[in-house]
Amino acid sequence: MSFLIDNETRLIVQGITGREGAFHTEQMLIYGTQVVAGVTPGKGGAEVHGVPVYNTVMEAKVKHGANAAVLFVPPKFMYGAAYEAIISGIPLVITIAEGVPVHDMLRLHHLAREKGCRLIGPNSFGIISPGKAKAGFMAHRIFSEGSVGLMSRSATNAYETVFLMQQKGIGQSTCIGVGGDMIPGSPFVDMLPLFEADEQTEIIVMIGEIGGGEEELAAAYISEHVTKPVVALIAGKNAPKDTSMGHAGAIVSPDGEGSAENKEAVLRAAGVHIAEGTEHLVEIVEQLIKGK
Amino acid sequence: MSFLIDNETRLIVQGITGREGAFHTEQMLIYGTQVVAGVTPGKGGAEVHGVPVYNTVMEAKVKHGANAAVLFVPPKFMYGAAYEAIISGIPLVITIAEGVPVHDMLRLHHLAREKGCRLIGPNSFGIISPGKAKAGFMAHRIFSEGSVGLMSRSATNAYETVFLMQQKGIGQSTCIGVGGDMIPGSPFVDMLPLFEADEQTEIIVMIGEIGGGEEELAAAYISEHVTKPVVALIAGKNAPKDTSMGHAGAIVSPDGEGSAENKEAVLRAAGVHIAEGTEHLVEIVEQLIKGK
Amino acid sequence: MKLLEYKAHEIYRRYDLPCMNGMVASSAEELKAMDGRIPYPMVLKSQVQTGGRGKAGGIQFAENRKELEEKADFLFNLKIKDLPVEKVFAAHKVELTREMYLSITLDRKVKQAVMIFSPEGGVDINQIAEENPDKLVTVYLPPNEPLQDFTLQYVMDASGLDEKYRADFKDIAGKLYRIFTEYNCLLAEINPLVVTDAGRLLALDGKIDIDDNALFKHEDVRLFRDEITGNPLVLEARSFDFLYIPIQEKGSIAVISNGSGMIMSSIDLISKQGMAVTCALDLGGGATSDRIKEALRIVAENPKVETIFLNIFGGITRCDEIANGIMGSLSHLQSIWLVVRLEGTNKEKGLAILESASDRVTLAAGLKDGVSILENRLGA
Amino acid sequence: MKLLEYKAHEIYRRYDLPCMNGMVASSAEELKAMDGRIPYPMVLKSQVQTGGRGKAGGIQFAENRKELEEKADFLFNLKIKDLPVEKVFAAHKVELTREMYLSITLDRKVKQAVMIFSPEGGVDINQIAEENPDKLVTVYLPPNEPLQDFTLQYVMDASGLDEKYRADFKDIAGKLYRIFTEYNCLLAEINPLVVTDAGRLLALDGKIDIDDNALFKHEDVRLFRDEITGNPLVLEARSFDFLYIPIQEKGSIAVISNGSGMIMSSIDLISKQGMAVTCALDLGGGATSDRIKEALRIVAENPKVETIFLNIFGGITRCDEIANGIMGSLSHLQSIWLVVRLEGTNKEKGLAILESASDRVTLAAGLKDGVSILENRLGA
Repeated sequence: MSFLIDNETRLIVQGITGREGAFHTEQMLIYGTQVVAGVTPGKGGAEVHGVPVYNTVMEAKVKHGANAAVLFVPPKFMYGAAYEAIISGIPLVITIAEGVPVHDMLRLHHLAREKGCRLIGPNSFGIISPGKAKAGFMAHRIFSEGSVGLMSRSATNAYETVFLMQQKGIGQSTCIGVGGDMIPGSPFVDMLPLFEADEQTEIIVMIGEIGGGEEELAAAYISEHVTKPVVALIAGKNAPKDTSMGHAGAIVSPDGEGSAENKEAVLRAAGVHIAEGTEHLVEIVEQLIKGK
Repeated sequence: MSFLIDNETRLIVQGITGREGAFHTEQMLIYGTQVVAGVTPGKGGAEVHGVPVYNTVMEAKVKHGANAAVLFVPPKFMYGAAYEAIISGIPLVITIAEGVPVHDMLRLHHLAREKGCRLIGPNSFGIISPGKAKAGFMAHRIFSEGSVGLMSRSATNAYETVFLMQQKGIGQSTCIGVGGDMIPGSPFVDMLPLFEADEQTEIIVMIGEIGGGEEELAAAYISEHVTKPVVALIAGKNAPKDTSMGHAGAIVSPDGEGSAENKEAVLRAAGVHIAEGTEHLVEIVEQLIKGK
Repeated sequence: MKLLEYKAHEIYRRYDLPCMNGMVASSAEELKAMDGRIPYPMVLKSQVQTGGRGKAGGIQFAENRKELEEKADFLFNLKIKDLPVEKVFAAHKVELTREMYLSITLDRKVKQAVMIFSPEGGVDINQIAEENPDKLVTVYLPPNEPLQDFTLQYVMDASGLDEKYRADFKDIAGKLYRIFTEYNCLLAEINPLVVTDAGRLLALDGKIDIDDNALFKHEDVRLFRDEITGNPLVLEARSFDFLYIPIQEKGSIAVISNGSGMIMSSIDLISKQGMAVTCALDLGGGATSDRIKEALRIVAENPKVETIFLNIFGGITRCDEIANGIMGSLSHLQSIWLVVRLEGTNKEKGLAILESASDRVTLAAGLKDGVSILENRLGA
Repeated sequence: MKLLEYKAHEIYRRYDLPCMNGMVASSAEELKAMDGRIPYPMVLKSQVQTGGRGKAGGIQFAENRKELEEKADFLFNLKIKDLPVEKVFAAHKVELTREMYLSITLDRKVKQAVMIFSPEGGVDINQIAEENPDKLVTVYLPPNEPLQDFTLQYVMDASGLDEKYRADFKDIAGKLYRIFTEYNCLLAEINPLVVTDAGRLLALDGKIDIDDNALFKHEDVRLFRDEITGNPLVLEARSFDFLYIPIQEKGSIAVISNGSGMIMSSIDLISKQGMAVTCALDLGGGATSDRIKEALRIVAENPKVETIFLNIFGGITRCDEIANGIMGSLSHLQSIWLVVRLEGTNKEKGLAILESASDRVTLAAGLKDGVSILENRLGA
């Protein structure tokens, strides 16, 4: 089993006629993903790698029964494209763009929830269920089918981790780029119940970083609801601190929230294994697998 | 057990300083409902039957931990009052007003769902859990605690039914006025899972009427998910047909939908007992109770 | 509140939605006076609250003054399904090359507005919908969100609308949506939406149904409703915030109650016993003795009414108020027999008051008992 | 993008939000020229991207021309936490009777904007928040909904704000909210919000932090950002859409990678081994050989950089492009040593190209290997 996407997923690519959109459409098709249609306003009627292009998400959805969308559109236009996908009733929307305005994401984060849509990203590498399907731009060669469920704020750290797993013959169930921007569509805590429920997933890997409170929220959920072992890495211990401004931040967030120390402490208290780096992370995963 | 409201419910009354609001606040207090605050914009600081009045729902909520609101406001102002309650995070909002503009309800119906609020009504007598609490204007003397869960589009038909039950010594678990207007906040189908899950409820009574498709939606749900016996009455068999206009209605709704014949047929097919009138309805309920 | 075509056109013009630029006449003389003001050929359309006017001869054309005068006399003497023609909408006849269909209505089940478009329309739209449903594009309009360009784009793409009509379509659909929301419509339908000989889209007919509960927002339409309400008792009741409902021609029973549910139940039970209700009146909540008097008076003005079944089950309503209202009305209701069922606050007080009423008032112990009393007196 | 006070005031004025009506000077001469243009007494406020300017003497007052000239010379020779004062905001001094606090910021965890108000404010607001949290009213602003009257009403009622300030408060809070949303702010804070001796509310200081990702919507602010960016390498990198990040004064290692996650992981691992990174550069996605050349050139312009760790793990990035970029840069990087880790498409091609590179390029098999190589050369 895998979740969110698999061989049955009927994916549309928004921004399919762009350079990145076209390239990754081909990559996704090669990987076996059912890319049923593309959407680029004004380019309806075209074809990209044999995939028909429409002006609107609704037409792609009605004509092809699409049930997921991946967006290869620049950050400026991401709001409009995601809004259209959500409003058109696509239940899974994956956004790749990096540097989407925070206020755009504030709106979309809530809109998606309210309309019953799972919004993944932005600044996400996408989702891959190795051996079944991928929706995103990840280099799929390093992924293989297995029992580790992975979610990461960073694409490069996820690659590094999967690459090291590959060298040790450890495969993945589903890998999700929750995205590195300030406001994710679906943070870690939204993904945890899916990994917990997924039969294929035996170990959950969470690659976080400093800033925000997503790891803290995840820790609270894990201690209450997650029975599977969780291994976490918090990147950015030695990154320069953002010089904060004004007093509102201190009023809204308690002391230390967002720091690597705090994140590691609350995760550890929730029973999560803390890794020092990617290499260490994969070592822990290996031991957990052997220990079974 | 009862649901939606009980002795723990911390109710606010919007429009508490109006004639109806003040009168029914007293009635609800007499019945034992915890009316913790009232809200009337511009009347903050006043008191009604010992209940403090605020200008905003938010203040009433923050100061008194309110978790339900009942609205005694005229139909023109119902949108604004319900909007405030929903946006302020009140999870249960009961609206009494009759004749609320349909477009207002179109907006509120979806807004409530999206914000995680149960909106009951409009044109509802409210909710009563006999012996525990009531939020609304029903004449509570005829209600008594028991095992029949009742929901009704019409207040008067619900009274008639409960009155007849009283004469036979049959009590109710929870009675809900889903409301008689065109677009209910929460139609029958939203209430069915609550009655099904409620331990106190052994028989479900549904009093519908001609028009709309709520009874049809309920029938579909009942046949899939409801194990308790359901008794239904459809009022309005002999009401004059509304002369429809244009073609759009016929395109959107299949033939016969909304007629008493259609509603009774689909309900019967779903295993629901169909009553000819209130008297007959109570007879069926009595037999079901005896048959246990 | 279903608007007549000419009133819909008034609203279209207010939104600059391309439509027939016509005028309405309330008499044959007014219609004849259109000569010189509207160029020939002219189309003359009867304004009646019913369908099928075309087949009934309610739409006529005039090529010249003589024909205009003949047709004016003809139309203002015409009855369509028993309704006399009281208004005729006259306009310069539009030469059209094609008919389309566009509407926005409400899907009560889904609780969303829905836009329906077909590049083929006209009187056969229902047939098209049945036989070639693919010709119709139906799209739900998301609640609490403005109308989106991508929604109209979808409608145009999915319907294969010719490029040359798209600018007009977007304009008209956008305006129709504004009318739908701003006028609180249950239906806004343009059928046919025609292509004129100049290749432009134009609304040739218009059906607009406005939510009665929202009329307080639209004074112009509210006044128009009173103007076209044929039944004076409906109007009279409305002025007291009562709802008067004509039911059947043949009956002699009137039902008065304090809620539409109880009215329906009463009518259902009476009908089931083979009797006929001619009209009903819904008091709404909180009736006082004065209001009861007015309600009885209005119902009694219907000459068919011989028996009134007053069925009150109030949460709020006080039975002594009702009883006093009845007592105060009896002298004006000489030939009418009343069956009264009272339940609610102060029931005993009310019943005590009614004990001294004339023998034209019979008390019922409940709904079913009331219907039995009616049956004993009137039934077969 | 944190705006300096005078820039925040510019935005306030654009929204007609009552604030100090001052002017900014970029030199002592410009400041002295305020004489006659701004009435005395004058307040002179240093504009620096750091806190604590008050304690450092960065805020001065002038009662007359002589004082203005003295203070002008003083301020433009002042350093606040190592930052030279390059701009001074001058305004007529406001006589105030009371200080309040108002801000709108973003709660990342809840993912909503939040308004915070306290009828007592000023420099002690954090202390008030800790010791008397009840004095602060915090209210979440619902997403995708406009600011509501009832929300401001709640803030005023719950804070017990005096009736006489309410009209001003509503005006200012509404405008601050518009600024917050229209300028894509992460923070819009007025502290203190003062009551003047005339009893009116006025923003005496302003902190506005604008989302860098939304600067494309605000050309004026984008230009301002470049103007106040002290580090020329940050600016230079920005012009290529790279992110240049100064890290530590003492280090000699630069990290270049194609993603902030990998940059953080690299720095973490290097730091853990006791070495120091002085700067990092994030290439973003899809680096070509030309862009690699520019990235290497910019980093090498930092005179502290002796070693560059180029750590690439690309989904898209082609390793041969990277390798060609390195080869083309070597002649310009005479004194710099490179550790290169390549992973991704065309890795073998890339490695083959680098085989012929000088011995100043060392290949690493992975992140950990790269750090080991650095350690062997630089470590204790």
